[in-house]
Amino acid sequence: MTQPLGLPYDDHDGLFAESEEMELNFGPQHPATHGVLRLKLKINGEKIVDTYPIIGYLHRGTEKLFELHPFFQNVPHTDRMDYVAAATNNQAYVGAVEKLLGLVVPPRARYIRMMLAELQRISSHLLWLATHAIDIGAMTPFFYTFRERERILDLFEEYCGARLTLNCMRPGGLPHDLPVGWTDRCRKLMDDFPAKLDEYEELLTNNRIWKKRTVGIGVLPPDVAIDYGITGPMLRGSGIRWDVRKALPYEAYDEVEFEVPIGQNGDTYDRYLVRMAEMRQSVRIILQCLDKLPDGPVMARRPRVLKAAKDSEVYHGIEGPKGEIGFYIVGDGTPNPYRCHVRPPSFINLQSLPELCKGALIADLVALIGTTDIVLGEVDR
Amino acid sequence: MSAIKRFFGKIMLLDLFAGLGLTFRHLFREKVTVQYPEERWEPAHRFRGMFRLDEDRCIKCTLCARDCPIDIIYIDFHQEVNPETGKKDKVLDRFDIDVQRCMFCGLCEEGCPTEPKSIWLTTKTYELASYDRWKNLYVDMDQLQEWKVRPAYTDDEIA
Amino acid sequence: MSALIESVRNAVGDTLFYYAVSPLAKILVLLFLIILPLISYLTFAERKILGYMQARLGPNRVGPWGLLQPIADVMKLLVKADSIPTRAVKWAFILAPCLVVGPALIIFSVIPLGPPAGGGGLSWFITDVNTGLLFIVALATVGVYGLIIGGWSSNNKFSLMGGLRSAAQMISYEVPQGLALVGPLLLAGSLSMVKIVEAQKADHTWYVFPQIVAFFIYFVAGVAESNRNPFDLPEAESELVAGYHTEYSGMRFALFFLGEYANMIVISAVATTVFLGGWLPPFPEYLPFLAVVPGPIWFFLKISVFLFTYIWFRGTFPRYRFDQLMELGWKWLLPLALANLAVTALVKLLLSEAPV
Amino acid sequence: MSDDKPVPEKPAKKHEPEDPNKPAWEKDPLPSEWKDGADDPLTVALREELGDVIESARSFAGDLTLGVRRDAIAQVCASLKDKHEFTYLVDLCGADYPKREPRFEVVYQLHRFTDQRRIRLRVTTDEATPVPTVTGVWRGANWPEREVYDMFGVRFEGHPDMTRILLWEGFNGYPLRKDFPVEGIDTGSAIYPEYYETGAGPIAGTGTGWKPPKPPQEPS
Repeated sequence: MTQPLGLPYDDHDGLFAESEEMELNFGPQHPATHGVLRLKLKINGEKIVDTYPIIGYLHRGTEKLFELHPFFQNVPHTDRMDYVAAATNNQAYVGAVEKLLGLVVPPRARYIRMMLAELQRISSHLLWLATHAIDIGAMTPFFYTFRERERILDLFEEYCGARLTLNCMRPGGLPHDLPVGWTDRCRKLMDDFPAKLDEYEELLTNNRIWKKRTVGIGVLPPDVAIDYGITGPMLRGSGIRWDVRKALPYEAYDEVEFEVPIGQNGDTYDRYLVRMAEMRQSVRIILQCLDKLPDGPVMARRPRVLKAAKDSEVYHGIEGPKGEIGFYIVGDGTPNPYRCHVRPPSFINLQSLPELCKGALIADLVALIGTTDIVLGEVDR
Repeated sequence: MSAIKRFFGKIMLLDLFAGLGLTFRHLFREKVTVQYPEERWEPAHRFRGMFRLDEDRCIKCTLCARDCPIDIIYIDFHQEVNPETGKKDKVLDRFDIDVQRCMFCGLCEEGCPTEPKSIWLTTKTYELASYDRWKNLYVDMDQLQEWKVRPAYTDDEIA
Repeated sequence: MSALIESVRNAVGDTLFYYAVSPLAKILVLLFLIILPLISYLTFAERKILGYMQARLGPNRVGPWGLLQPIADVMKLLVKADSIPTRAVKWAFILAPCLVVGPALIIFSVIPLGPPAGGGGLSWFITDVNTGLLFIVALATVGVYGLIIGGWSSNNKFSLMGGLRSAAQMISYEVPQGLALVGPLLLAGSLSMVKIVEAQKADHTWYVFPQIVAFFIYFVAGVAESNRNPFDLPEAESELVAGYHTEYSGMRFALFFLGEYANMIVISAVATTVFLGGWLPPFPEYLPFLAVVPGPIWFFLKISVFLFTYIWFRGTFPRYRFDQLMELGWKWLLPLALANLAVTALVKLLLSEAPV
Repeated sequence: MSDDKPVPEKPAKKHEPEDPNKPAWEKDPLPSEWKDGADDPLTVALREELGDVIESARSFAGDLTLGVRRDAIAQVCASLKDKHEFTYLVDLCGADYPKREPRFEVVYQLHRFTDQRRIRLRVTTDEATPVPTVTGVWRGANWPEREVYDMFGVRFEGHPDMTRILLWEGFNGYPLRKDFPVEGIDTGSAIYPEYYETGAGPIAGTGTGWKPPKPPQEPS
């Protein structure tokens, strides 16, 4: 089944006569670059010879900012990295801080965090689907997915008061307990949601044009994927069943049942299928969390000022919607982290774009940018 | 059998007609648009909107200013003898919030030690767009207390 | 009305009336009362229908239900700054939009909106050329020059690629499109648009039924010809920003827009005339009362079905890739059109009463 | 006054003696301690294999941290990847400790898929000495190494494209160094020039003491 890299393009060789190569600046203000990604392309006709990504247009020095603020004040800064998946950023950061300080999170907080993270995963994947489809020319899924995404954001708003930059977790637990009726509304949304997913799949999964545009495009062999350190749905699309939630369970992921969907060929279509399947698994996790939700406090006992021990360092990674998002934090005995480095999944995954683009056409390039699911706020930080 | 079915499905363009059917059905489904100036979206109870301040409750501890990650709360106060009780009280001189840079994280509200909170973010106001930043988005003590709900846009403001 | 026409005819004389006054009046009426409003309201209908398909409302602010939106759009485009890039080739840059719109509008002159004049009245078309279909196919080809010149003269790489794509696409799809039209042509035995409709009346069938394959090919090729989704590669927004009209703004952009929508209407009108019996009411034998509705209304309704399908496609399908588009055109549609042509000719030959 | 927000009920504070059966989250947090990692099988194996390349071996919060000699890092990584199945480079980042000598650290996080084990390698270097690149071992190390160069000025020897990644070529300074001013440096660009006096903007030399002026009065 696995097709060797570049095979689907070989039959185009006769199509384009040998001609002079042209350099094309793709972005940073291009509708399909999902922000301010700039690609220096060398093209031969429509065929891409070379891709050189240029990033940094959205660099805000987040890592320097982390060093300036106490641990709890950094949570809002993490919202602004992957701004379409703020909850998982928060979760990764507070997870790292808890590991550093030895805080133990109460079980109710763990379950609520899991629900928030899975809701965030669904909403991030919905946004990915919307933009991916609109890049490939299907306009309508964009509006359908946003319709459902709004309902998820409504749940976030009800819980923490914000829709996008959530700031919804604290080292040691959560700032609030769930509001009254939240679980019912969440359950209702989760009951409706698989039908909506079927709708998107009806529009795309079997559509021959969609398949033509995605099957066999941007094949990423598993060994190359690991070599590039790619994580998340892109890695699983290449057929490697590895998910931080299963491999190194955090929160209470070892107490719920879910599957890790994988692809076969590692092409764009497989990555699409993996993400669609992941949304269904997220629904499953949320429903289990709602069933098992324990009572109790949502915040651990902790000092008012969180101080890390002198000379302590941890790395904590979680499964974000885009891949493994991890924080490496060094403490030096002050309330601020001495050094706080982020492992941004978008940054690492984007690195493979030149590899994916080899021999692709311009039209494939937008599909490939879509399939890497990057958020420039996270790439540039 | 399934191969034959797939073949005929392909010939008859069934995959394309499935999508067409879905969009056609949506023609008659409920629309989700909110007609903004007439219809207004009601924020949830915990919505982090514009600030409010209750000067009487405030104990001038400046924790909100210290908890603010971007330092946009400016507080000045002085000590004054209260003529009724004869005790020294802190009196606020200045309580300014530079909403231009605010990211509505809500940490100031969380840091406030009074019960109920003397600064909170739940004014359910999201209409903060303005033509002059310094005039409308730099709020002082009086504005913070009076800011019940920002008045809705008038017609000439929309146009 | 007829009295007015009669008095004008008496005043100018028959020759002048039939060769100058009546065509001119028809052109003005057609252009300003039918085509331009139709195009502008087509854009409105597109936005509205797309909106309804996408769980939203579409434009509804200007006028009741947004009905004045097209007028507002035109006003906006008219007053917008019209910029020409410094390094563009100026004459070509200005010429290109005209080249797109002109041919598309000229084609309407041979499209019969309704039946020819019965006795003394005016016919529902400007002219009935006896090579009408050929005229249409020839003129439709000219439009592609506008796109190429527009793309090239903008001095923008994205525009250039859009122009090249459109050139390749339109030339490739002209072939199956033309071949698909030959099938009904054989059945009708005439190139005149009016005669084709009348032949359908005489045969008691619309040619869509015997020529379903040709109809399908014509429509798919027509969607590609007018650069509409799923074949909207020349202006693929996510790939080429806006393709050949990236650098255009204001009224010049509006002309490109006009050309695209006029093309859509042309292709729908030709399909209606050739395959769906033009102004004929459906099933005259079984539903004779439908003949009460005048022919032009039927014509308009049939066009609307096509235009709705165009919009429907846009709301549903992703975009093809360039090479896949070529593959579809040359590997599938062209052989299919040729086969259809051969079968049609064969059947016609076998069924014909005349000795070979 | 509190019509907008109900007062959440707060449980009364308890003053009870420490209960040993209390759940962990109600006890005071207990941070991890450094443990010696010299007898870890991995350390032992690496020492046997490559000789004196491991300078230190400790573990914190379950992660083994190996201090590796700078010139041997590529070797150690290659050995870990090929012989010990650490096929996945999770992360690569730098850190600046101005008081230490040498001041910079490059930290590598590795992962093993077979038993889901994570280890950390660290290399120290100074401004002048480049670190051997590990792009030959993992292609994915390319951009993280460029980022370390961009942010700390640590060079990587043998890197195929040692250019700045997030900042532009010609940016004067390395932002994540501890001595880089937090307020930023004057790069010649200005933010909202209409609102700040010359030299009084948020960028150069104004420090955190900068306060916004009182808002202008109603235009008369």
